[in-house]
Amino acid sequence: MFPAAFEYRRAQSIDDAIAALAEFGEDARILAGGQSLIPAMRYRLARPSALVDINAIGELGYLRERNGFLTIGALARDFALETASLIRERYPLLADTSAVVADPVVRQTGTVVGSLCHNDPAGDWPVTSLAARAEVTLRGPNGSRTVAIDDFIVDSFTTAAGSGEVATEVRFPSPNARTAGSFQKIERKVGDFATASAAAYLTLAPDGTIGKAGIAIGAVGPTALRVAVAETLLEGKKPTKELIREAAREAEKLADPTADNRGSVEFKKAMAGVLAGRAMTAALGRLGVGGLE
Amino acid sequence: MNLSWDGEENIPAAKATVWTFINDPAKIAGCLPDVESTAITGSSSFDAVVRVSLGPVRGKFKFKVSLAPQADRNRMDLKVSGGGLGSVVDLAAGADLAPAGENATTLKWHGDASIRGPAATVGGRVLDAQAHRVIGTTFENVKKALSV
Amino acid sequence: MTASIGVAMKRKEDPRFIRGRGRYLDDIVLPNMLYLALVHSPYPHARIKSIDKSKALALPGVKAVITGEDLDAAKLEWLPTFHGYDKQMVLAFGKALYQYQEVAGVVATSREIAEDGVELVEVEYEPLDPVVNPFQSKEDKIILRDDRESKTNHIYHWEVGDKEKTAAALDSSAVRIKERILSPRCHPAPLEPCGIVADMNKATGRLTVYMTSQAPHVHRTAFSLVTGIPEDKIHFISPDVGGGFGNKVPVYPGYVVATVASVIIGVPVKWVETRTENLTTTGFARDYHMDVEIGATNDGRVTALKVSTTADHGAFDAAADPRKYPAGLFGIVTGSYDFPTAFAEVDAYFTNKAPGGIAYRCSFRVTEASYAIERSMDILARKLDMDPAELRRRNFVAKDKFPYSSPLGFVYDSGDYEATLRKALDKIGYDSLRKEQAEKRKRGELMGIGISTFTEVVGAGPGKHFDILGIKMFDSAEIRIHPTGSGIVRAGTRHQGQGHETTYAQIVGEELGLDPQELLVEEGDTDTAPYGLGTYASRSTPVAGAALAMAARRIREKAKKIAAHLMEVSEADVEWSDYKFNVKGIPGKSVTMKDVAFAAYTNPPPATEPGLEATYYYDPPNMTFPNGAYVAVVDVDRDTGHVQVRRFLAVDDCGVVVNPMIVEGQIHGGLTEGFAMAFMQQIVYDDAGNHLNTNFTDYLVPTALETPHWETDRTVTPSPHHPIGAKGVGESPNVGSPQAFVNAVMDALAPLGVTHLDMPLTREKVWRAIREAEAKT
Amino acid sequence: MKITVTVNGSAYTREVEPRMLLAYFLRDVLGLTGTHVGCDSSSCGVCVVALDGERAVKSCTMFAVQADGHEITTVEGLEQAGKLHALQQGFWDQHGLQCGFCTPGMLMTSYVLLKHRPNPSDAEIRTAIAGNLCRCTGYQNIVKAVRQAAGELAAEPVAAAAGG
Repeated sequence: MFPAAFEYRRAQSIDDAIAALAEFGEDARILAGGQSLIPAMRYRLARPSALVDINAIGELGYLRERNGFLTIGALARDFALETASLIRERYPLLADTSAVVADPVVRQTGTVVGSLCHNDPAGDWPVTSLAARAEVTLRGPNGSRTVAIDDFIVDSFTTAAGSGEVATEVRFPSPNARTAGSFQKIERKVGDFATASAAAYLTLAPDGTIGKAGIAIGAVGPTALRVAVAETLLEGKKPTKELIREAAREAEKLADPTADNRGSVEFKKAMAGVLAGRAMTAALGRLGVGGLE
Repeated sequence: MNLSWDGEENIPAAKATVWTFINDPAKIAGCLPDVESTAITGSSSFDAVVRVSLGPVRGKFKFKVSLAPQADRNRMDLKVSGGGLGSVVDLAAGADLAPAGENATTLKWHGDASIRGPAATVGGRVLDAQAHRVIGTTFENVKKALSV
Repeated sequence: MTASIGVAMKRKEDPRFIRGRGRYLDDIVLPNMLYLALVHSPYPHARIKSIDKSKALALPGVKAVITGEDLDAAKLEWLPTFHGYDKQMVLAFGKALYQYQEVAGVVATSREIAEDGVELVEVEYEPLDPVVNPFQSKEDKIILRDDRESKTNHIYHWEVGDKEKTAAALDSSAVRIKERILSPRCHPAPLEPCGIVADMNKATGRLTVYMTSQAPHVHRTAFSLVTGIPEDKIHFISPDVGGGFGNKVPVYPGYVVATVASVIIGVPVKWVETRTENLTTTGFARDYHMDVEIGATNDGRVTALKVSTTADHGAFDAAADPRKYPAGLFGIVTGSYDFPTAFAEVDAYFTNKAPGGIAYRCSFRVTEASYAIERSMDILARKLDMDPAELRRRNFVAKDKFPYSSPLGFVYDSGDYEATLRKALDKIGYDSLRKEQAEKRKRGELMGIGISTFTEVVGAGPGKHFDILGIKMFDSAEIRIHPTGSGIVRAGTRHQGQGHETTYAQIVGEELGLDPQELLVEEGDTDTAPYGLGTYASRSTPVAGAALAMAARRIREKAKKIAAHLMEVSEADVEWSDYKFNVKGIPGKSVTMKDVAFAAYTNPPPATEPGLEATYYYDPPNMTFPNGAYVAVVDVDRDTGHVQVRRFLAVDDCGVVVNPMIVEGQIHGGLTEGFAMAFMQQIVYDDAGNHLNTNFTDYLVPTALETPHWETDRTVTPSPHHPIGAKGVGESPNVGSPQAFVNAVMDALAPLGVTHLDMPLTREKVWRAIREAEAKT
Repeated sequence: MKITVTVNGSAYTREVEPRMLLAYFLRDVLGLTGTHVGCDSSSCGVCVVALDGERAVKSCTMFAVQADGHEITTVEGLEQAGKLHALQQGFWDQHGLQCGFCTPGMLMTSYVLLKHRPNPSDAEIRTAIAGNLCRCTGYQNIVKAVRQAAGELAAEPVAAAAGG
């Protein structure tokens, strides 16, 4: 199957890309990894009038840790995170996620920022980004702005990015020694979208209670969902099996999936709960808090 | 794939007013979001071309809409058939009106859609979101139109 | 020379494949070639009110748009189906009968423009209510096929065995089980899609057809019958085939439309299906709803078997079954067990689904039958509270009973079921696994062990019983030995990865004492290969393999004369041993086949025809009955329903093994497809008739990560009637394994009282069963 | 538009439509038919090639125009100076292929894997090839084949450099 015809422009810089978007109008799309866009174009579900290819903008491929953030450039591929020791050692939540996105070949081309911009309700990065409270930087004709992930995610396949804007990077707060996370996902097979997924990102207070909690679930609603009730439930409390069970129940309650080949509403809700629980337990495990009572 | 959605609008207008409004194809057509063109084809039917623009998806859906009022049950049934993007959409929506006091009416709506074709299997989640948005916004617009 | 058979010889076909130099259908590019793309019906059942070609024809690059009306005018609208019970539309004509049915074809100068053209063909449909399952079809409220005289959706009733005796035996049995068991609709989905390049040469009047074909000769005959072009004017070439598994046996509308286009326009036309077309329109497999009843004594001796099947054949009866066997070899359903009496019946129905019913990596309907009996034996074991291995042992056809006449009409050639099962249980450590399971159960953990001791029937088949389009199911071989002792071997089969280029050379090498490396094997070209029925139903080694051995023996007979002449002794004093001709009683006096080959051209005996070649058409006296004992060990996650296959052991008995490396490879592949069927792979239609698995994102083919590690072993019980004692193996693992997986999961869920779940055992299905069971307690 | 792509060491300049997929550029335009196409949804991996020797990419999910100025290695580029690449030898020795249709993609994915991980465990091999489907082998012999190749490349670093 072959895409409908389109115009192609290779941008040499971000400004170049912004100018091209302005020139081609709202039916133009940014081409980064293209691992969601190109298949959609082959089925002629997506038919952009023009593609603005940013792959030549070499400097966008960075993964850098600076002033309290890990910043991931628009061309950083999932594979880069999967293999970087910095990520494996300091950002296990991101390492988890990068290792289960799509399939291992697609991950060598797909980008983190592209996945966030695509904002598929079953995507993995939106879930992790909510849990870890990431921020997305957008640049447009009127300069650049940074948007908290909760505001960036607007609706299914819809983000706060304006049609003339380019998402240039996403940044994750750097964890302290008492912070860890985990991403859990059920997929029918490698390469499938999640049947359900969950991410937990927990910071322990010095007294051993949970200081800050980030809990999110995916593939069980119009977008990835923050389980705020579970977060407040956890914060300030000593982690126990029962506490995690309660928090997981909140995830199950909040989940509002549609039935499809991947499963019924009932099953997906239940899995959202199970996975949220497993994510919290795994995150605590990484903080040396195991064998909970 | 088969989809279904529900919604409710509380409209600050008497039931009779709302009823007359939703019986008029021209008025309903005017409430569709992102409409490119509409053509009234009868006392209770119209054609519409709606622009789809969601994430990677850009295109047009062509719909034939027919209204089937059931005055005795205070219910309006809409049959919507058409499609685009290599898929066929058959949608049956129903709106039940109930007076909510003097000058207010509750409009409870329900929609069942079947989406067929390759686009449906590849872009199922996109089409689901899009169809939900079209039908939801339509009834929101009915409310807006009657709120002034 | 040393032995060729039984040697793990590296494959002769691999050097081109590992270099990317295989030649598959889509690699063929001819001058001025045009491309075909197809328009499909979005409706499962709809009247076609009008088709407007004008916009498509107006698109620059579009050369033709072909509809069912055009084909009907040319008398090319209807295709015969293999067994001749039905005919099949090429393009939807009057009515579309299933979603994605081909409605029109657009021929253009590029692949892209052809698809642009497809978007511009405007078809007006009047949707009709669909019939989406055979039970609804039975009611005959909606009649699908107005083209047929009989106004019913019922296609045929077929039965075998003693109905009354079986009913009586069931009634008088102390123990009875009954279960409805589904063998779900699935699709072979080889990685290479189906395709064709049709090249009508108006100058020579000859049609050359390059096609993804498992049976090029049969396809040539079919094309001749349909088009009226004399068979000598049709040249079929089946290039390297990227997997078939039964998918590339039937003739599909795309083939016909491309051919018609080439005949009309006079240039080559290529059609390569999309993955969506492959999954939605080409031959599906199975979709058998089987009601199985078994009677037994209290000590677990089976007394009777009854199987009543409702079959969903889709919109046309395109099932690839021999004429006399509309339900294929389903009679193998008594399996490895000595049933005193049995009865099987199949009723087939039309539905608004794609046609098919092909033999997906199995002999005709054998996977269905084997699944039914092996699942049911486990259900019976549960009812008797008996170990499933013990129940099987008590009922096996005993070693000394072969050749064994089954109550449903087969004569099993050979087997030692007891020994094969024993080997499997010992090797996997059955007793300690049962101990481990008992302890896990105390802790509430779900661990299961599943057994399958299946018997397959392959190598169709005796010409007196089996034919396709009336052509007897023999197969053929031609061997030519060159003066210097190398040679060319041709057969009427067509491999799709089975390694014929290697194994056939080994068979001939063994028979003639020649080096397999110097025997070129050629298949798939109807101008050069002898007429054969093709490669499917595990028939290549049983039938073509036998033909090769027999042709080689013909050559040896003549060679013996030449050898005698060379050694100046009488033919009676010459014997063939140790891969050369020796003179009886005179050690060291011998000539090799190489010597003989040279003499055959340079110094033949007086009054002997020069040259050294032979052809043999082999009509097997019986089929072969490969069998095996498989054991699966699984662990089930209570929270998610996830099944982890911890171990899987396959002990196969496929008779004499030509190449153990290739046999093991075949078993790995078949087990993987069996695993896929058991856990992921299914074609589902919703109640509105929508096809829900239209590409690889929803039709789930396991990756290296889901696929378990396979353990294999074998026993060898040669087939007494096959020239080299081989039985065929490509399909055993696919036929034998699904029930081992399902039996293992049901065994794991036994403490919860779950007796049967239909494949595929998705997480949700298992999770739901666990939840419902827990809710009860 | 006009693009110049270096494939297996030779530069090719061609005029292509932006919508032409890299897989079809290699197959239909350059006649390098070792790279196959088996699906439309980026699922099967029979089209995998190496981009700049560093990334395994599904060439059915990349446009030819994106390869402008880049180096592509296809299965045809693995054999060097008449010597099979260790992976090709491994697939042959270990019966890592049957119908051969997935083989080029499997080889190229493994080729890139060994560049990043010269000595992968069986589990790492299975993970790395999970974006490539095979219907014939059940993967087990493919894992063996890659393991053999890793061993050979480790033994002779010269051969490791070969193959682009």
